Amino acid sequence: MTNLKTFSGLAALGAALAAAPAWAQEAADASATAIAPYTYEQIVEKGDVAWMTMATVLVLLMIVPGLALFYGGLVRTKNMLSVLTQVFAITAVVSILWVTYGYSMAFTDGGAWNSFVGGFSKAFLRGVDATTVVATFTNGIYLPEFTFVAFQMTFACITPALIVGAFAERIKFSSLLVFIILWVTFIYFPMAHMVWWWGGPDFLAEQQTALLIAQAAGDTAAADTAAANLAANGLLWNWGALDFAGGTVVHINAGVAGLVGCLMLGRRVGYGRENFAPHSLTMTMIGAALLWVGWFGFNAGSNLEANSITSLAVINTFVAAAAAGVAWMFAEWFLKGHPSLLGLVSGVVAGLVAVTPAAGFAGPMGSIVLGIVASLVCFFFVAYLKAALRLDDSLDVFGIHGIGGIVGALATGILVNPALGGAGIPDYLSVPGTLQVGAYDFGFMITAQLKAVLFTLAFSGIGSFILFKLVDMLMGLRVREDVEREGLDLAEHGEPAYNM
Amino acid sequence: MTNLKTFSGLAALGAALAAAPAWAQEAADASATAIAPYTYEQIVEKGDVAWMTMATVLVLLMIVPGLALFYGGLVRTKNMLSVLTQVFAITAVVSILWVTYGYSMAFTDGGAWNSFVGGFSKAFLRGVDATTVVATFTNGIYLPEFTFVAFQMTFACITPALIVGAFAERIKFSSLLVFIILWVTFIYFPMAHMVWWWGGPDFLAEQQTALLIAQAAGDTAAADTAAANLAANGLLWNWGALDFAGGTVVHINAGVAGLVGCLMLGRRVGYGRENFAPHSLTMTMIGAALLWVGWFGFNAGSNLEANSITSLAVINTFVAAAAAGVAWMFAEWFLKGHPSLLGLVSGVVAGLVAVTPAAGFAGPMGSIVLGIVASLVCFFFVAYLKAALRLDDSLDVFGIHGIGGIVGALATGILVNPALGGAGIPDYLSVPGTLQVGAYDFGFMITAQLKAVLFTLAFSGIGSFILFKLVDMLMGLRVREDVEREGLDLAEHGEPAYNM
Amino acid sequence: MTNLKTFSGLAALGAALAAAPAWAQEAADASATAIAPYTYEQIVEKGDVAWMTMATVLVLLMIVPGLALFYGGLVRTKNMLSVLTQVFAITAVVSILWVTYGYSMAFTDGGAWNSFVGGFSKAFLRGVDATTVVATFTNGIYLPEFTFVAFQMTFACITPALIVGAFAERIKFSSLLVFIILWVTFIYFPMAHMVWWWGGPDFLAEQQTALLIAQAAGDTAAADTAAANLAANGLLWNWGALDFAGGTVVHINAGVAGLVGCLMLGRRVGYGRENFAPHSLTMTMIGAALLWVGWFGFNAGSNLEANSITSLAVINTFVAAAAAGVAWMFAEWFLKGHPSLLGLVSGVVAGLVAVTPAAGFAGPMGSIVLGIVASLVCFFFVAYLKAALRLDDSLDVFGIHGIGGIVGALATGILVNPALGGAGIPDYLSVPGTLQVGAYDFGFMITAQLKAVLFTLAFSGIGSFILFKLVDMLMGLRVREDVEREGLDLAEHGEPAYNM
Amino acid sequence: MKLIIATIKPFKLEEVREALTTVGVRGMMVTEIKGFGAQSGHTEIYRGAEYAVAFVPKVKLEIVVPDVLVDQVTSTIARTARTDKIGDGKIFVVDVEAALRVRTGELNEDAL
Amino acid sequence: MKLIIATIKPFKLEEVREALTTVGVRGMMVTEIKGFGAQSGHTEIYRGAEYAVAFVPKVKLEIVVPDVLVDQVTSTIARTARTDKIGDGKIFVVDVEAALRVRTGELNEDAL
Amino acid sequence: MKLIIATIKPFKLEEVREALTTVGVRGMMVTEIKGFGAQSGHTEIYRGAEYAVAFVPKVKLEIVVPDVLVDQVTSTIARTARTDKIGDGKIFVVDVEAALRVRTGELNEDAL
Ligand SMILES: Nc1ncnc2c1ncn2[C@@H]1O[C@H](COP(=O)(O)OP(=O)(O)O)[C@@H](O)[C@H]1O
Ligand SMILES: Nc1ncnc2c1ncn2[C@@H]1O[C@H](COP(=O)(O)OP(=O)(O)O)[C@@H](O)[C@H]1O
Ligand SMILES: Nc1ncnc2c1ncn2[C@@H]1O[C@H](COP(=O)(O)OP(=O)(O)O)[C@@H](O)[C@H]1O
Repeated sequence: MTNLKTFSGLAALGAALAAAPAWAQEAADASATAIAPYTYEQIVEKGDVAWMTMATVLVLLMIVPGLALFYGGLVRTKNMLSVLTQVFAITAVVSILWVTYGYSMAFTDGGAWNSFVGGFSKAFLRGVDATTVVATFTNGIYLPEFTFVAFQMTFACITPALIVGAFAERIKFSSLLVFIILWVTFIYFPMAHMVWWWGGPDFLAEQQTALLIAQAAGDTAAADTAAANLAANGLLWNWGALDFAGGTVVHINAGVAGLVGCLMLGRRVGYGRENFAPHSLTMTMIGAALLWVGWFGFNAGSNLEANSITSLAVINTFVAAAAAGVAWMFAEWFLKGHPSLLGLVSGVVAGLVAVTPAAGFAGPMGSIVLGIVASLVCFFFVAYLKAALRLDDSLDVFGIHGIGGIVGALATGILVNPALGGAGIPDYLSVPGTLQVGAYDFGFMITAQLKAVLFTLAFSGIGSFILFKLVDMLMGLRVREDVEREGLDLAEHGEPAYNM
Repeated sequence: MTNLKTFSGLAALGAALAAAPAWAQEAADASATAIAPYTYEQIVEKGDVAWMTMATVLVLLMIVPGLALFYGGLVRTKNMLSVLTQVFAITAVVSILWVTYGYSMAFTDGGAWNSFVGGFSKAFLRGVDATTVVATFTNGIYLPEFTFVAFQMTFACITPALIVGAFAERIKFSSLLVFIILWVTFIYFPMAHMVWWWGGPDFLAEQQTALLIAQAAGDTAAADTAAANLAANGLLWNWGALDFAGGTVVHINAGVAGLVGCLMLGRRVGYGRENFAPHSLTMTMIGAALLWVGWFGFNAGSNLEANSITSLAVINTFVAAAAAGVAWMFAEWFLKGHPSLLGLVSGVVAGLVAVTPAAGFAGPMGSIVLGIVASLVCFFFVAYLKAALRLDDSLDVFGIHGIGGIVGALATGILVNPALGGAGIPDYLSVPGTLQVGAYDFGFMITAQLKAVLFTLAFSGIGSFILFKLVDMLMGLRVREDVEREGLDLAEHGEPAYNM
Repeated sequence: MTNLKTFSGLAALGAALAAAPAWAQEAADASATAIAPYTYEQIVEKGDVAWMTMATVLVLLMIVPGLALFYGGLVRTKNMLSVLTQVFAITAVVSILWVTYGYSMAFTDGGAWNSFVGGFSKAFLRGVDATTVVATFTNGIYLPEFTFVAFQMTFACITPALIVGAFAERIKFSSLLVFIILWVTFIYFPMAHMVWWWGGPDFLAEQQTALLIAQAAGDTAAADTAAANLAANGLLWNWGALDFAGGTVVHINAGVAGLVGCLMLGRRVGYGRENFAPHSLTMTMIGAALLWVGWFGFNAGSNLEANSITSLAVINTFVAAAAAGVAWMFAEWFLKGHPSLLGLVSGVVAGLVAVTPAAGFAGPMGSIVLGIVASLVCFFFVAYLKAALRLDDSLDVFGIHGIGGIVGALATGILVNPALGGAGIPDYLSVPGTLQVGAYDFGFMITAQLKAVLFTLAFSGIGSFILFKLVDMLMGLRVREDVEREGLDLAEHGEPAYNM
Repeated sequence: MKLIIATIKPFKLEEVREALTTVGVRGMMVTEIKGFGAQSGHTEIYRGAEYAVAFVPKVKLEIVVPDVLVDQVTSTIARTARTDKIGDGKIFVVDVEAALRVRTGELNEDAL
Repeated sequence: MKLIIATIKPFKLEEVREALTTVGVRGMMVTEIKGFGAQSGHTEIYRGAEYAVAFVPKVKLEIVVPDVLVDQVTSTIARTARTDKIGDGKIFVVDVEAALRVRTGELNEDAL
Repeated sequence: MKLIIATIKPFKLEEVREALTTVGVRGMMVTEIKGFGAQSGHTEIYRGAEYAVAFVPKVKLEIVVPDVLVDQVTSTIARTARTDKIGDGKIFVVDVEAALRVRTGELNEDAL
């Protein structure tokens, strides 16, 4: 059985154990006589299934109609359908890839490549049935594997859909589809594996206990196996990086891909001269609201259970978004003269992005601070730096998801600190079979988070560049200028959005 | 206690037992000595209540705003409000009929008429209170009856609302209301009874055990009673037809009624000459997305419990819709030159319709295939055959719900086969008190499904014809030509949809 | 631990006990020998957490995009963004106030002021963590406190957002924000405390048992303490007023504040001469539908558990809304000539408002009657009386939430009667540790409800008047006339809603 | 050359356009307008507030034609747009002094 | 007959229409336009991108009247539409050579 | 004074407006219209139903200028709006008899 998400204190500890048998030996000596093999039951609770099913539905609501409308409202009338179609089609295509090979690439053991990517043993969901389960973050509590497959499917769908905002109003639909298929295969599925692949609390307790027993018994071979098992997690997980609901995997990943894309496609015709004003802020408001609503499935669903941490994630997600919205609104009011709706909802989305990696780790007050900081940084980037750089990231994918994701990922390493109201670093190894709060070490945490951020920037940045280049050479990324002038709706999709 | 849905292996078996005491006798002989009366507890689990409550809410979301927008976006501006009002008003009216007599007609024993319709013993929800429960598909697991009443209420509301798309832009509002009241009373409530009325797993186990004991004891009267009880299900249920979430009851039923309606009302003024282009594909996109989102309540809610089959239904519903959307998009791209948004979402809806009867029976790969096939068949009908027949089914109720429902119902009989990844035919009788997977018999299954389809076509087709005729004679079905030209919004409802 | 909502039979009983030790003494004598101190466990069930999390999400869906669109569609194009921004910003601001001091003011013991308001002991959610719980309405069943904080947060957000409809199209955004911050602090948080603050079933059982024991032992000091504890509830709770989901706290409260506001701001420029027709009834329909959908979270979530009463509340909420919609539609058809969509959805909202205090107390048939009555009263007010009074309550906040809330609050006192299919008055004291249905006393109930209504009208009316006056003096409430003509969108927020 | 301004009922647009094509009109400008005239508008009621809308939706055609075509064009419009109900519309004729085709620079009747 | 073309502020439409009715105008065509003139438009900001919108919303009236009514109509419009703020609008007069009522075939002044 | 009526491609509006400002035009009326002409519209397909849309979106400018400016204005429009593709549009000139500025009551050329 397998599971998602980084519990880094434990990761660090696991890695330490694997690397330093001598130290572990000492620890083992103390308690060796008392240790019995770890056994456990796998309990599935209907309350968890009920919640995770709804969380899955909520994430779909974020994508369609949520994200589609949020983006769609921001483009000009003539490109409305193109954005809607892109988001809808990506969701449809990626969900099929997910059940055919994506889930397997993300959530199975990859053998020699396991640090980076899984294998194909569960391709076509082979071996996944109504009886198989996956671990949660609580010892002994499991989730039907189908439930987990469905929930994670929505993450795989939304991430590439986020990217399209960066080069909206100018990409060829056919090229986009090809690019997205390549991108999820070579970037997203591996990233999900690297950050979220681990054995689950019972597996770790079992291996840790086996390690101690083997060391006490002087059985080096068994000790090595157990140590290897303890380290058989994704790369970033082993670094000890924390990412509750996808700050790196989803937001930084998509943000960077968007940045690369908008640079490679170039600016829209008329950039800086023509009026690119949103055609319907009403649609953008609906989209932003549904993103907020659905994000509770995204963040609180990432807890995998329906317990008090689920509700903590709900509160954090609510207030971080609220604080970020208010912060952007006041910043704009003060610096640009008006509190605009677009500013308010942009702030809300920035706050949601930033709180994503922190949702179950920070406390409510920490989340408010995080929301404010992330919002102001994104505001500064989007309202000043972007213009200065003449960057035509049409709908601010990098400015909000990239920047907001980076702020959130780094802040998670700080706000997890119980001294700041955080939940603390999970540690499943000290007392196998229970979840302890590990000691907080600022230097370690911030380094782990920084490494995770930099790795994601590099991996997604370089990988996306190569894939964009490839597709561009193969079939061209951008529509002809007269198509762009007429609008993608008529030219590419043969329909206008409105006949009023 | 009562319950919904057809578990045909069992139905067939039950019927066989009732019809062939001799054969049953033999079976009984073997084990007679060991048999004790079957006893059971009725456990209600809060996780199930939580999920079913959300499923209920999701189905309402499908209707309003979902279906209302999906349809509304497709009509011309001048008829927007008429469609929205029709869908909204039908929901309101039918929900009141449901609690007053509809639930009772669908989900009580109908005495002499029990094969076709229930009785009035629970009219005004008499006898339904906070302590009564209904069976699920798992022995010993029950749902509060209020929960079941609420969930099924939404099915009764959406089915007639689907019909209005077939004759949108030309029906008189008053006549529509009268027609719908008659239609749910004489067509929908009986259909729901015929397909979904059964005793539940414990009741069957109890009666089957009683039958065996009576036979062993040679007590013919008791054996006859038990055999009769085993057969006291709805007509189509006894035929062994499988319908997980309403392929026959909801989609074929509404599709045929729509077909009859559009033929009887005639084509819209200007058909074939004027531009009937959708006034807002944005609204249609929102509607389609909410249909998809809400359909998880519809399909996975039909499992009545929050367990791994719920999640299987979620995955099937997701990928069948996705595959169908992609299939329609590519078919249109290839044959008509453009991948349109309307094509993509039409495919998604066709896939959702087709997977409805199969949602808990098929496997994910089977669902993908089903989605593709259903989508292509619907596409061919809608894009070619419909034009050739000069059929003015305004919003393709028959083309998508009728045709998609038929494909889905037949395919369910194939994809349930465990050899194709299906869940297999449920059998509660071989080992009373447990759910076994029965042997798969292609000939039997496909015949049962075909009979169910044909019966629904005939029953709904003829019944709807009579009711339309009646209403037409009484008060006329269609608005005057100048009203149709001006648009139903101003003429019938006294308002325009937009004052921009 | 703490909890919400008024169970008045019990309140009355508790108050009686506190006030009449002599009478209680007699009662005590009878059973004194057998009484042991009441002990209990605190069980948290995941099914409840799953449902309450979704209920929380549903209430947010009601606000954004629900309420924002419902209101937004009803204003003129030039004021669309202003309404959307107001609703969105209020939600964001109030949620932050809630976690900083609002929750504490509403749901902690207020010491000397406890009848009216709580204290600041939980400011910044101090002392609220993943292990603290709050009582539900069932003995022994608890909810994580985080879950309760999140659910109630959404109530605090929606109530002030409702008010803005009363003076839409003319208020200054900055003044509105200041007013709302004052209003939730001085009106809403205290009202929530007065109606919903109580000790929970186990606390009451514990104190009642302690009282009886103390009385039997003749320990007057202990008896006095226990009696005081039994009476340590909010003011209206102690009056015995029933309010399942917020008829007084939310709807009457907001309705009256709206009325005061629209009187103080004055009529819109052009009132009675210019065409104020809704700019998009499509948006209003979406909003109304999402209000309906989300209201299940609001009403059925107020049950705090996922059980059969949850489903009863779902059914009541569904059919009351449906009946009210149909009633308004027919009244308008008959009296004004057309069945309009706006009439239908206005009725639906009026029915939802009216069923709010009754949702878990009335039966389905009672709810239908309630929906019809409330709808017709609101219709009469809005369609005739309002025009006669030349009241410019732009979006009928008082006409629907105020009037509908009053009808609902009074009717709750009647429909709770088991003889009318109601659930009866809860009584936790007669048999401590269990929930009994108390005897129904019409005179007592209707008096309690009437007192609650009048108190709310007075408290909210006078309080709101003072706050509006204050803000008006400080910074002016209303925009300049040319700003009002140009529209608030461009003048206040610097953007138009549409660039089509 | 003359500019013919005609206001007609919206659903007649397609028919009129086709009829005009057959008499040799090769271009026109079409605008959606609100017409005010003898044909009265409708009354809308929103929660009891009544609005009498004085305007009805119309379509305005503007067509520049050589002098020789004026009669034929006006009579074609008049014939095709007619439903004999109030609000069928009007046709006005205004003199045009010059015309120019942007793409080619052609002038006057050559530009039409 | 003359065609009077007037552009006014949108919120003045109802008032102007009523005033014109009282001086005997029985029909007109109303179009929503974007006006460009001395009255400057507003500036919109979207996430830092600024757009100065050069145009302001205006309403254009086109009214054909018999020659005798021209002065009265223009002065009525001028009086009613006036707010003394920049952007109140303009009135232009163009000669009309012929008019026709589609429904009846009436010509020229009878057609108005 | 003359009324210059020009129909151009929508995306040229901003460019034309700027060019006209430099030659002294201080006001105009802009209307979104549907143009019918040699430039053919597109075909839309909805679930198999095909609609050939005869009209293409255009923008119509109406500018009243003193006689002396007519040539300069028309040639400026013609130059700026030109893309050498079909559908670039037309310019028509109509005589204006009178003009009035509502705000000030100024007449004729002073009113422009
Ligand atoms: N005779 C005409 N009268 C009025 N407007 C015309 C006329 N002919 C063309 N137009 C307008 O000019 C636009 C461009 O004309 P078109 O024939 O498509 O191309 P081109 O400008 O290249 O000749 C049309 O869309 C229409 O709006
Ligand atoms: N004097 C006028 N000047 C300009 N347009 C007019 C005039 N009179 C009528 N119209 C236009 O003609 C349309 C039809 O006129 P109306 O009086 O309603 O009916 P009819 O065409 O049958 O006389 C009006 O809606 C308006 O657009
Ligand atoms: N030369 C012109 N030709 C056509 N319309 C004009 C002209 N000048 C101004 N207008 C119209 O008149 C409106 C008002 O003009 P503007 O210069 O803003 O203010 P004022 O009316 O106070 O002079 C403009 O928005 C435009 O629609």
